[in-house]
Amino acid sequence: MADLDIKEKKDIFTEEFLINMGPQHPSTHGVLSLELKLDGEMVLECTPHIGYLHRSFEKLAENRTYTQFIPFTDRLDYVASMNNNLGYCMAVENLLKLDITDRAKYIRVIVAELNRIASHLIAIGTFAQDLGAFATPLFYCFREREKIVDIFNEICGNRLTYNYIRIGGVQSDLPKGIEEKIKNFIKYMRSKIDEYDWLLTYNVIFLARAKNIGLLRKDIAINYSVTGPNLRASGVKRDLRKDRPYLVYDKFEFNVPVGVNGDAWDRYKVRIEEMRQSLKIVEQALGSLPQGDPTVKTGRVHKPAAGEAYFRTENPRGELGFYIVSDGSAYPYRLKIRAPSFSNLAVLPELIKDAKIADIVCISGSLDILMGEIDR
Amino acid sequence: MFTLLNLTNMITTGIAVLGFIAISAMFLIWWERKVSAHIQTRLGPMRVGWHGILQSVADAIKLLLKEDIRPAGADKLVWWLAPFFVVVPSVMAFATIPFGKTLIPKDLNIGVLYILAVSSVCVLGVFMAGWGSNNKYSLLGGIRAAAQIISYEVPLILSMITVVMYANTLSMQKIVESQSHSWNILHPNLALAGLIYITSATAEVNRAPFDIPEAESELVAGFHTEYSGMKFAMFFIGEYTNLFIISAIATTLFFGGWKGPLLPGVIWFLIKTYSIIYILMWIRWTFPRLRVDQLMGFAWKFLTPISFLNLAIAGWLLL
Amino acid sequence: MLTTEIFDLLKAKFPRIAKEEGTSAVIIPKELLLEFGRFIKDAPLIFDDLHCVTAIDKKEKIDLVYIFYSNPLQHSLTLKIYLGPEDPKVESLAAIWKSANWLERETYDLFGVTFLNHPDPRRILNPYDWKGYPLRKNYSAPNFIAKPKL
Amino acid sequence: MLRSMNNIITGILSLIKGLIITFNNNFTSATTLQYPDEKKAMTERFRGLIDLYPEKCVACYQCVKACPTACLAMTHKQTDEKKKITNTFTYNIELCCFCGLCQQVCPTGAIYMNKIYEITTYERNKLYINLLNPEKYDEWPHTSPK
Repeated sequence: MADLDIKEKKDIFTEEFLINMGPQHPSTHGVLSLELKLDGEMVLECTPHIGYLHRSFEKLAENRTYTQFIPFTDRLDYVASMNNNLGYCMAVENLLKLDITDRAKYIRVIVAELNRIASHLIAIGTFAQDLGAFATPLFYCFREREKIVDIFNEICGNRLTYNYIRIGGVQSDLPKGIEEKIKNFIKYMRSKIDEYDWLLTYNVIFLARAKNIGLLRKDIAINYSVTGPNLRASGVKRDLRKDRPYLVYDKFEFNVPVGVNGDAWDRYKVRIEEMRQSLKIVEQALGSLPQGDPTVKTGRVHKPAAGEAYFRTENPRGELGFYIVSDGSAYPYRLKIRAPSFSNLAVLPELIKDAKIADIVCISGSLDILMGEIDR
Repeated sequence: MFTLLNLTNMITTGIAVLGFIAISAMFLIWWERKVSAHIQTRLGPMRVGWHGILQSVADAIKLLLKEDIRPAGADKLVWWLAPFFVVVPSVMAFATIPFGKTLIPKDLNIGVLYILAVSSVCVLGVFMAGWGSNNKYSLLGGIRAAAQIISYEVPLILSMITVVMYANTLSMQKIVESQSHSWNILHPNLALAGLIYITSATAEVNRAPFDIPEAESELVAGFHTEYSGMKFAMFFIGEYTNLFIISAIATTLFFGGWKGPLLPGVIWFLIKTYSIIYILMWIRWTFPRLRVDQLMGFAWKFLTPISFLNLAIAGWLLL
Repeated sequence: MLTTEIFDLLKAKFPRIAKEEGTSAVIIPKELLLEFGRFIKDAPLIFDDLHCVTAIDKKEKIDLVYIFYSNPLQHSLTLKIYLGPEDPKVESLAAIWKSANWLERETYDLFGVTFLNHPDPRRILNPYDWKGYPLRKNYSAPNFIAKPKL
Repeated sequence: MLRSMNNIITGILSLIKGLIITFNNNFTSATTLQYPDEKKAMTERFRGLIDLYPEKCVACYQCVKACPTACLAMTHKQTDEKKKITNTFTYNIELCCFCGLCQQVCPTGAIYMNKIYEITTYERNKLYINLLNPEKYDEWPHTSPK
C-alpha cells in the first residue's frame, strides 16, 4: 500500500497554472489584464496589470490651457463624460473663484444625472453580459441609453464625448423643446427599470450567481478607498451629493441607496436604485429650472492666481477628484486626476477568496471599472 | 441480405439525412439569429436574400474559404479528429428518428438505447478539442464539458426510461404509436419526466443557461477557441444538429411524434420539433448562465433524485 | 472638524509640523510620516480613508501630497512632505492604509519617489521596464512633440 | 421542506417573468436602423467636420489657438494696414477631436462644424483638408442637407 502511494505521487500530480485573462478578453471591460493562478476552476491569486490605455493625460494637461483640457476629460470615463467635465470645470472654477449662474447649475445637475443613468445602464448591462445573459439585457440597456444619448446630441452636438460643461457655465443653453423630451424619457425609463427587476434583479439564476459573491466588507472597502456605488453597497452611506452638496444638490430630495452585504448583487442593486433616484433629481431640477443666461462671460484664456485646488464630485463610478496646481500662467502647473475606478480596481485581489473563474468575471463586472480613467 | 438495392437505399438515405442536416443547421443558425434579434428589438440579418435568409449560406462560403489555422504545439491528430467526433455522432443519431409513419432511416428495436449510446460519443470530441488545442481556456472548456455532459446523462437517461416503461418498448416508432390517444406530456408522471428531459438535454448540448463549456464571458469560446474555418463550422453544425436531435427526441417521446390530424406526419413532426427549438432559443436569450459548481449541484442534488423518485413512482403506478 | 481645529490638535502632538502658505495643507518632515499616519488613523481624528497620493515637481523640490478623508467625521486633510529632487525616498503608508499600495506605485512610476517597505514596488501605468519618470519637469521623451504654446 | 418548495416555486416564477419580458419585446418595433440605407438625421448642434466660410474669416488665429490638438494651421497675408486675409488654412482630421472649441471662439462665425460624420477614407492624404477650397467636402457623403 505504501509503495503504491509513492508510485502514484510520482506519476500523478496536480499543478497550478497561470492564465492571462485579458487584455484581449470578452469580459475584462477594456484592456485590463488579470494574471490568474488557477487550481482547476479555483482562483488562488489574482494580479491585475494595468496601463495598456495609458495616454499620460496629466502630462498633456501641462501643455494645454484650462479650456483646452476639457475635451480630454471626456476621454477619461468615456461613458460618463458629462460628470468628468463637471468635475474638472468645478475644480477650475474653484481655483478661479468664479461663480456661475443658477440656470447653469440646474442644467449641470440635469445633464450630470442623465449621464449617471446612462453610465449605470452600461454598468448593469455589461454585468448581466458577464454573467452570461447573452446580449439581451445589454441591448435593452443600450436601447434606453440611446434615448439619453439622443438628448445629449441635441443639447451639445455629440454622442459620446460631449465637452458640454465649460468653465463658467455650459457650452450653450438647452435647446427648445428638450424639457419635454426629458420628461418623456423619465416616464419611459421608470417603466423600464421595473422591467429590469423582472428580467434580472430577482431572477433565480441571477441571484444564485451574484449573491454572496465578492463580499466586500465595510472596513476593507474604506481602507482601500473604494468609493461610489461599490462603497455604498457595502453599507457605508457616503455620497458627496448629500455630504458636501455642490451645485444645487441640497435643494433636491433624494435618497442614498445602500446595500447590506456588499456582494455583487448589492452593487448591482445599488445602481438600479440610484437610477431611480437620479430620475427623481432630474424631474425636480426640470420643475424648478430658473430662466436666464447659463454662461458667465469670462476671458478666453483663464489665468488663475498661483495656488492649488482639490475638488471632488460624485461620479457614477465613485469620487472623481481633480487636484490642480496653478502657477499663475494659462497652463496648469500640475493636474492630478484621482480616478475612482483606480481605487475600485485595487481592491479586486482582496475579493477573490474562494472564487472560481466565473466569479472573477462576476466580481470585476460588478465593480464596474473603466480602463479609460484607470490608465488615464 | 446485402443486395445492390439495399446499398442504393442506404446511400440515398445517407444523402437525404446529410442534406437535411446541412439545410436544417443553416436554417437554425439563421433562425437563432432572427429570434435573438427580435427578442433584443433588432432586426438581425437583413441583407442576403429575403430577411437575410441566405445569410447562413454566405457564412458557410466564408468559413469554407477561410484559412485553417493550427496553433503551434497543438496535438495534431487529436486536434484534427475532434470536429469529426462532434459531428459524426450527431449524424448517426438520425438513424432512428421517426420523421413520419414510414419516414425513418431505420426503425431499430433498441432505438432509444442506440441514440443514447451514440450521442454520448459527442463529449469525446469536445474533450479532444479542448485537449488538442494547447490552450488553457480550451482545456478548461473541455474539462467542464466532460464533467457536465456526463453528469447530465444520468437524469436524461432516467427520464427517458420512464417513457420506455410506459410504452413498454425501446423502438422509437412504437413509442410514437403508444401515444395515439394522448401525448405522453399530458400524463403527470411523464410530464415531469419531460421537463427533466428538456432541462438535462439543454445541458447535454451545451446551450444557455448551461453553456459553461463555451461560456463566452469566461472562457472566450471554450473548447473551440482555437478552431477556425471549416473546422469551426463543423462544431457549429454539430451544435445545431444536436439541438435538432434533442428536440426531435422530445417530440417523439413526449409530444406524440409525427402524429396529428389533417396534415401529413412529417409536417406535424417538424412543427413540433421547431416549436421546442424555439422555446430553447427563447430560454437561451433570456437567462444568465449558471456557474460550474451550481450546474453540477443542480444535476446531482436536484435533477437526479427527482428523476429517480419519478421513476420509482412510475414503477409503482405500473405495477 | 474644521481645518484649524485639526491643525491645532496635530500641532499639540507634533510640534514640528507647519502650515503651508496659501493653502490649507499641513507640512510634516518626512521622518515623522509613519508616526503621523498611525496617529491620524485613530481617534480622535479617524482619517480612515487615504483618498489620494500624488506629487508635484517644483524643480528645486518635490512636494508629496496626501489627501485624507474621514468617513465618520466627514472632514479631510491635505498633507505635504517636501522632498529633495535627487533620489527622493519616503516611508510607505501601505501598512496603514491599503489604498496606499497602488497610489504610491503610481507616484513612484510617474515621479520616481521611492517608497521604502512598499509591498509591491513596481511601476504601474508605464511598462515595467520603462526608463525615466514622465511627470518630472525635466523628463523628455524622445518622440514627444510638445504643442506650441500661445 | 416547505421553505425549499417555496423557493423552487418563486424561482420558477422569476424565470417565467423573465421569459414574459423577452417575449413581449418580440413585438416592439426594432430600435436599430438599417444603417447605410437609413441614416439618422443629425441634430442642429451636431459637431461634424470643421467647415469654413472663407469670406468671413478675418485671420485672427483664435481657432488655431483654441484647438487642443493643433489640428488647424493657418497663414495669412496683410492686404493693407488693417485687413488680413487668410493665405492657407489647413485642417487635419486625423488629429481633430470634434470638441467644438474653434467654433465657439470664432468672432465672425466663419468657422463652423457641418453635419458630415462618415469620415473614413482609404487614403491618409484625404484627411488633410484645405479649408479654403470650396469643393473640399464634395466627395464626402452628406447625410443631411448643408
